[in-house]
Amino acid sequence: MNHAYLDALVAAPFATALLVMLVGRRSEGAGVGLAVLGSLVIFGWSIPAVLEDRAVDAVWIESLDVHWHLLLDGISAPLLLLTTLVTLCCQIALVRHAPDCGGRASLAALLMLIESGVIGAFLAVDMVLFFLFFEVALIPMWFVINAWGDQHDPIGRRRAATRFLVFTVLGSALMIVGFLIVKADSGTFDITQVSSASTVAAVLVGIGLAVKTPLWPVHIWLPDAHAKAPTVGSVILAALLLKLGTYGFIRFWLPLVDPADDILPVFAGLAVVGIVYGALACLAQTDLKRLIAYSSVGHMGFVVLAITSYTTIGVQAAVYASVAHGLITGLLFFAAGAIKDRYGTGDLAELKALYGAVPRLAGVLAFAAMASLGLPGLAGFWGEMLAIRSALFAHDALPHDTFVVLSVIAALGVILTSAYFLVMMRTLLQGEPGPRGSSRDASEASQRVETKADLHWLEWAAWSPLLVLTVVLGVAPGLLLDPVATAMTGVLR
Amino acid sequence: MKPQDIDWLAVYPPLMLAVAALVVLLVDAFAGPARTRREAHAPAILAFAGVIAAGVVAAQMWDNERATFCIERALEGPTGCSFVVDRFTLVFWGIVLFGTAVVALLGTVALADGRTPPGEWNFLLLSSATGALVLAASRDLVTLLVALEVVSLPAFAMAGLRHGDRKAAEAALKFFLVSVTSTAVMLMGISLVYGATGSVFFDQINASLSTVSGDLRTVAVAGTLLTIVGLAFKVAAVPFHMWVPDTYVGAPVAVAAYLSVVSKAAGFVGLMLVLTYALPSFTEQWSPVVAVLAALTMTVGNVLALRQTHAVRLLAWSSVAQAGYILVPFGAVSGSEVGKEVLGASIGYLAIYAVVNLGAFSVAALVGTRHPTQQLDDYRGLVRGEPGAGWALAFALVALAGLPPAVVGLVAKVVVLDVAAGPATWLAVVMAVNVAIGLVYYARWLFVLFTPADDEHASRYDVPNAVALAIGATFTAALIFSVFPGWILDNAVSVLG
Amino acid sequence: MKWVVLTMLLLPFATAVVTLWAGHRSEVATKFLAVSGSLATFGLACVVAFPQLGHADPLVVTYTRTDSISPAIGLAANVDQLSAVMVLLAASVSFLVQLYSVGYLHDDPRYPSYAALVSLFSGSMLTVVVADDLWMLLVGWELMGACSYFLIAHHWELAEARAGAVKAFLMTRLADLGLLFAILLIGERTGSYRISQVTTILSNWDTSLPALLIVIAVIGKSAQFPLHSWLPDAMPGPTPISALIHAATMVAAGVFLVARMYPIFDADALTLLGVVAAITMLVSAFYALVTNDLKRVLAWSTVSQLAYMFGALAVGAWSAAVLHLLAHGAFKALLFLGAGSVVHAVGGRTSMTAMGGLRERIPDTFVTMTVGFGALAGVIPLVGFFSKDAIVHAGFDEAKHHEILDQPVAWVIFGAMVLTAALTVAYSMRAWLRVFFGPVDPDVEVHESPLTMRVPLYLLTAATVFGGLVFADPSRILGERAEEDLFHGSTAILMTALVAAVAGLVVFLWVRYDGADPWPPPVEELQPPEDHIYDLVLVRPIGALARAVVINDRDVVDAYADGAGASARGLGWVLRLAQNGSVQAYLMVVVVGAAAIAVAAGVLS
Amino acid sequence: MPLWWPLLLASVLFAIGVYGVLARRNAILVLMGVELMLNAVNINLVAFDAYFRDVLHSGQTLALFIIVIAAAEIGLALAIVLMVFRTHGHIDVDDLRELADRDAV
Amino acid sequence: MSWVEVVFLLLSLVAVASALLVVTTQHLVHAALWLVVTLSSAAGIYLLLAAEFVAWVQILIYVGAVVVLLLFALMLTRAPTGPQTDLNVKQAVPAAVVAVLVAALLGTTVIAGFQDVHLNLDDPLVGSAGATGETLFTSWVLPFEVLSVLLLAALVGAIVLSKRGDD
Repeated sequence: MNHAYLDALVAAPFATALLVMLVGRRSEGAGVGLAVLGSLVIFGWSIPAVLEDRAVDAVWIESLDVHWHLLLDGISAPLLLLTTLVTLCCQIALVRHAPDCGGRASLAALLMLIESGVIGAFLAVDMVLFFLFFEVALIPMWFVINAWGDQHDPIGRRRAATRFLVFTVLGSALMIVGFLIVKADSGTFDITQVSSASTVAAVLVGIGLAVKTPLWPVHIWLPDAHAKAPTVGSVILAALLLKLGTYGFIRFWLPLVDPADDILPVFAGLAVVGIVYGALACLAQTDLKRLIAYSSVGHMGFVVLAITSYTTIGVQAAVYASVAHGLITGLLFFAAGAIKDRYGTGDLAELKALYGAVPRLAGVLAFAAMASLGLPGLAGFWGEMLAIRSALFAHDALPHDTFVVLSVIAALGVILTSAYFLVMMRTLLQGEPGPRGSSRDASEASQRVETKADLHWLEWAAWSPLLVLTVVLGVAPGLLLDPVATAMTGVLR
Repeated sequence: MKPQDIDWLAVYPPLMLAVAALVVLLVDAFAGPARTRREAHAPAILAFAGVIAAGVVAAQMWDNERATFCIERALEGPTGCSFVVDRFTLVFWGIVLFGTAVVALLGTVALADGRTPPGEWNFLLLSSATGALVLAASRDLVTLLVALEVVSLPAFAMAGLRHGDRKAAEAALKFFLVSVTSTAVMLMGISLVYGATGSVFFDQINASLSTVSGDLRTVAVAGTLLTIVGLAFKVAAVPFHMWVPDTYVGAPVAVAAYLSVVSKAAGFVGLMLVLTYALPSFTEQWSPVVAVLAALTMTVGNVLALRQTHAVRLLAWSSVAQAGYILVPFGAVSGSEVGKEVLGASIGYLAIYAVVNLGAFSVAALVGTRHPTQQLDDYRGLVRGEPGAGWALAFALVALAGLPPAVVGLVAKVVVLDVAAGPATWLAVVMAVNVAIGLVYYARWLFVLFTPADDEHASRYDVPNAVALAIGATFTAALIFSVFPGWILDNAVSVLG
Repeated sequence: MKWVVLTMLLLPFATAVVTLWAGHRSEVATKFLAVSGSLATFGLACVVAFPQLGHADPLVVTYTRTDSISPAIGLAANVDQLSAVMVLLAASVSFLVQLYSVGYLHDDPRYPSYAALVSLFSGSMLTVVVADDLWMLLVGWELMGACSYFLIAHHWELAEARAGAVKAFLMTRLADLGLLFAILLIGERTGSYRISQVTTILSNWDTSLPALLIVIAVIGKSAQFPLHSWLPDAMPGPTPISALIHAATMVAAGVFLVARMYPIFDADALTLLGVVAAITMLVSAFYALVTNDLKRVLAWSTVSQLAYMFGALAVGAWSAAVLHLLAHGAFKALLFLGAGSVVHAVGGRTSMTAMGGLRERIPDTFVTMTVGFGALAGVIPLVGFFSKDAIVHAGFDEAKHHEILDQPVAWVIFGAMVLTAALTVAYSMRAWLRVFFGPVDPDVEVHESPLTMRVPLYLLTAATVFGGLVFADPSRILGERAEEDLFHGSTAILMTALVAAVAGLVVFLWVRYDGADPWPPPVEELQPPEDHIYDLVLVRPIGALARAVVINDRDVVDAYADGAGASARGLGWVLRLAQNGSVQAYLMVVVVGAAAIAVAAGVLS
Repeated sequence: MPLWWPLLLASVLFAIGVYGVLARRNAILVLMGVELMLNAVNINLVAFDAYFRDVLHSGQTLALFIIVIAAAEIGLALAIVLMVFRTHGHIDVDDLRELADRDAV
Repeated sequence: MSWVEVVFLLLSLVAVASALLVVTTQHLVHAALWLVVTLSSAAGIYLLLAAEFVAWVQILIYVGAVVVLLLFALMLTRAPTGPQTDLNVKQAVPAAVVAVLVAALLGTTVIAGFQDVHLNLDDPLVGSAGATGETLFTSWVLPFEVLSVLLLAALVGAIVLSKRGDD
């Protein structure tokens, strides 16, 4: 049963993808419908994941000692549910929103492929298997950006897609080198049996994951990729693919790291630089999607900071913040995409007073922004609060003063985060309804903010799970914190 | 010294290829010019049959090692055998025979222009393949050298066989000149090795090399490294790679496929034989050199492939880069023995590379029937217009790049990195960076395949059966190995027992 | 009772959701839901609060706990006397504001979101006051900030509303970090986040740093120096919101927090609090004196009065501070709602230059606001008189005996209190005179407010007039924590004299200058100079830094990515030059390569 | 006779051959350079064979094979050269540059 | 110095000199003729080094066949009989430098490696054509057979390449 359960989690999206691709050749609509149905079934199938821990372990490539080893525990289960849910939301979103360039069913199929890879990566505990699933999502995502991305800027989207691909592959290639060194030292690819590794290995794995997460200064692929990707692509990228990095840090990096080494403080420092840097970059952004993208750099900085504290609370914080970021940033990107659909642009200089033009959509965006800036009572708060807490009281072997300073800077980053979201809301949602700027052609400018159709029920359907969960997780943090603590028993030195 | 007893079963496969070559030549000579397409394909079918038959015979030997043409030396030292069929040999025979079969199939397209005589072309192909088989079984420098020449000489002719083709002629001449020069350098190396050890048999060379010292050691090392040169030329390692793009582009696509797989495999088998059996005591000397060659090779191959718009030239540079990856394990050897994981990694990678690269070339050959210019833009809409070929090429490119869903390519890279990580971590890191660079051009091509063509009909092809078979075989093999990568890798690692 | 408390907490949130949902479906239903929801909340608040007044044991209940992190985070309530009175204050003012808003915003299309936010606001405040778990408190604390942000920006067409909202949110949130770190330290040092436990196990842990951090948080939330300027800037929000923020929720929460956590405050924290309070009360009173805008005058007066409460807390007058908070809640709500009525009457303008001579035109508003101003100025026997009197007396006591603070500090605080009392009278009189007396502007069409707006005024007037009765026996509501006797005749006489003197002076000036503004501001609308400093040292550098980061990302970080790509391509270009087709060039490379390898042989062997 | 005499001769001849290969434009002259290199190798092999008194005559045998291979190579090479001559009208190897890497972007 | 050594030195001198002429002469045909001299000198050296069989094969195949082939090729490519000035590439100087370098490297290596070793040419050497032939057909029969494939392939290749495309 366990065997079938986990295998099916990986295989079902893959099979759905193939089916959708086949059906989609005949009828796009039927293909997307099938994708919705499939992702709904997979989501349903994934719900029992919270009930018990499960594992599968079989030899896969004997000569390399690679095992088909999947493990579902308190760390992977929340991320698994996030994956199936967000994919479902994206598929629903696709029902209403047909990309300009067509190929909706193919897009749906690619999303299912990505889901397959992401689920596999969240379940794998064999290092090579993780690496493999890690890579599975790349090519489909690259296609998603390259083919369905910003239709106004073919060169830019190709550049963004390629940069995404190259950066990620470079990172994961370094990561696998690190894994292989671990294997050479400890004789196994099974991370649950690894308790130490050489510094080189830890650094290489860390760099690889840092690219994916992304950590400053290797975040540079992210703004472009997010900004140019289609809406569902941005959602998947931010909500799921970035989590591969943070999950990797938790599952595959922490066991390799010696807290007495200098690695943790260095990564913590980079994370904090990322927090401040991302926030500052957001303050000066003029494009909504780029802004949200940079906000991810900051949020992921909190996650990594939490992980580098080398404490169970840190890991709890990291998982929490990861899931919360998945929900909230997914919502932000959905809203940004909806705005772009309606007005054809995400340029903050061209849009304003959306409270008046599309009040519900604007309200959702405001809600998501509030959640993202870490308002207590919403999901975004607990992860970042606990991250600061874990850094303030980091592991004993870590330099205490350094981490205190880092946690204070990170907390100031929270203020900067609030600042840029408020600035964004001020320019985008508020403002005089009249035309902005005198030089701009008045009729064109006023068209920009004309009242458009507010949220469609399908959009509500796609977004409401994220909305509801954002509140639920904000009110009941225990839902996520408890299982992680159980799973972390005995992992840290 | 008594006349040798010859183990005939062991020599059957090369012998069968040689006989098949003769049969092809004779049939062609007596049958007269072909009148139909079927008749024109007859030599290819014969060659294909010969290869299959040789393969069947070879498969009989998987579980029992055979050695023949041995020298019995009454006095001292190990017994030298010139011809050994063990798993190492058989894995290479597999690669060579598979490659030859596919190239024979592709030849039907390449020769369809009527300017290339199919009988002679297939004869030369089989002759060259015979040399490759002997090469894999050889265990002394003399046989190795002769076999290497048997691989090369027919290949020169194959490259230039298209009558009146300026580019083919130029390609053949360049290939020839670089090849013979490299061979001369290699021979100088062999002569020095012989001078330092007094033998040409691998095991005897190994035995005496481990005892030489002083200035004679310098001679031995110089000989060793110069010997590698000729083989490095064959595998197209930098800096002996420069003929590769010119020759691949100038020669028919089928010949390029042959050079990039079978001929390259022959180079690698020679290299592996020499390094593993003859020179293991000099690992400290050759391993760093191989490591540098590997790093240079993959880097040069990849950065030069970045800008290419010509599909075959891109594949040429890609094959240079891939050769770099295959060399990596040998750049990470330490101690006085080449471990089985080193050998297994290189062989495994080579085998996988052979399959997917042949897949890519098969589709390139097909596209070449309509677009001899072989520009990347000619591949637009291939997935939609010709799904079989399109998906096969897409899969092959993804495998060459080393990404899922082409697990086979990814696992191959992991296996190679596995050997390097630790003993030569810097090399592993260089390779990791190169994998990322390589991705750029594979991805570029890949995207073209999925971009809709301006004219839907432009991407429809009249696919000959032979090419369909070649594409199907390589694609199927790649798919199967993607699901069960262990089938290839486990066996590759087992070659040293 | 456990579940009544929870219901009381959840009801405003439910009201908010339902109101929002009803939104544009039915105007009447929305209004009904909003008002009845807050009325029900008020009813529950009475049920919860009244049993806790006087000498009752605190009601401490736990709903859930998350044990997987240590110390555990939980959902827990703790209703003691302080909470009880705060619950009453918050719930009642919220109800009155909701009621008032029905009239005030009768044709505003954004009423649904407004009403929902008001409900949310009161729910957040209730969460803060009954929370036992510090994290729960923080949740309510910051939710209030968010609600105030949205409500201040209610008129988001106005640039100053947008700016004021952002400023309010950022300043308070910056200070909230103090609370965050205080909570973290408290949890780490005591092993608990429960207020009921933290405040009772004092001997074991060092409370100094957390107390200082809480002071920082309070400075932001209650708009104390140097984070005081957001409160007047929040005035573009609808006037009822100002009443809510100033009287019962947001800024009152700061005073409440200090009162709640009072046991952990040591001399250091109280000194900081006292000094900040002294500076704030004076500075803001001066600003109130020279401000033209009626609502801004009231806002500055709030800042000043809050500082009064902090001053009281600093000198140890806990119950005086709490009672002043209650008193202030009543009369400040009255003043703001009255001001709303005035603004409503003169067609939405808030500057006092647009007012004048209104006493006959809006008599109800005139009477009620007069009571409010009187209470603010400390006129006997209004409620403000008693509470201020108690505070000033406590200040004098501390200055004489310096039991908590250093003596100079205590004297400074006391001096500031007296001076502020005088200034308060002055600006109250000035505002009162300018609004209701003086020349009438005949062009302005003035009309009295509707009943829904007047009823809250009457109720609050009653509270302001009769609230002083509480001082007869404070222990009836605050239990044993109340000082025995809060009324001191000597201070009362002195203070009354002071009030009379200053009031007389103002009236004299008013008559002398023929009804002209006795303290005309130097500019039409005064912007505190501190704002320029913030702009100079914070806002601009951060803006510049942000632009620098973007440039850096594009030209440096991006450059390494681009550079890597370009150099790979460049390398390809260079190497391609060698690929010139000349076979002899190729051969040269072969031979040189071989020679290099041979040389390597010499080196390696 | 010291062994290094013939070895030095071989080295010099080899180098001369290298020069011929690198410096000559006419394809046939380039081939002559290759022949010189091969002959140098043969001198080495024969000298070593004599030095070792190799009972298997490995050196001599290899030298013989090299001679035969060289002959075969020359035969094929001349065919290729003729082909180049037919298609290009000259056999100047330095002037055969149609396949240079030019079409890249 | 024995007569063998004297003859060897003389032959060496001739070989080197003629080889230099091969790569420097301005006449194509002269180059072929000088190559004959070089190859013949080499054959002489083989004889001195007791490689009788190799020497005769050298004469037969190289001098007899290869050079004739080369001359044929020269004729077929319509090589002018007079001197030509453009026989060398422009980069002849670097080529010369490389060649000198190669000579120096190889020379020093072998001299250093074998400086104390002497060839004993006085004892009877088993270098007769018969002895060599016997080992060829006993010990080296495999490469010999493989060589036949090579020769056949080269032959067919040469023929098919030389054929005109139109037949």
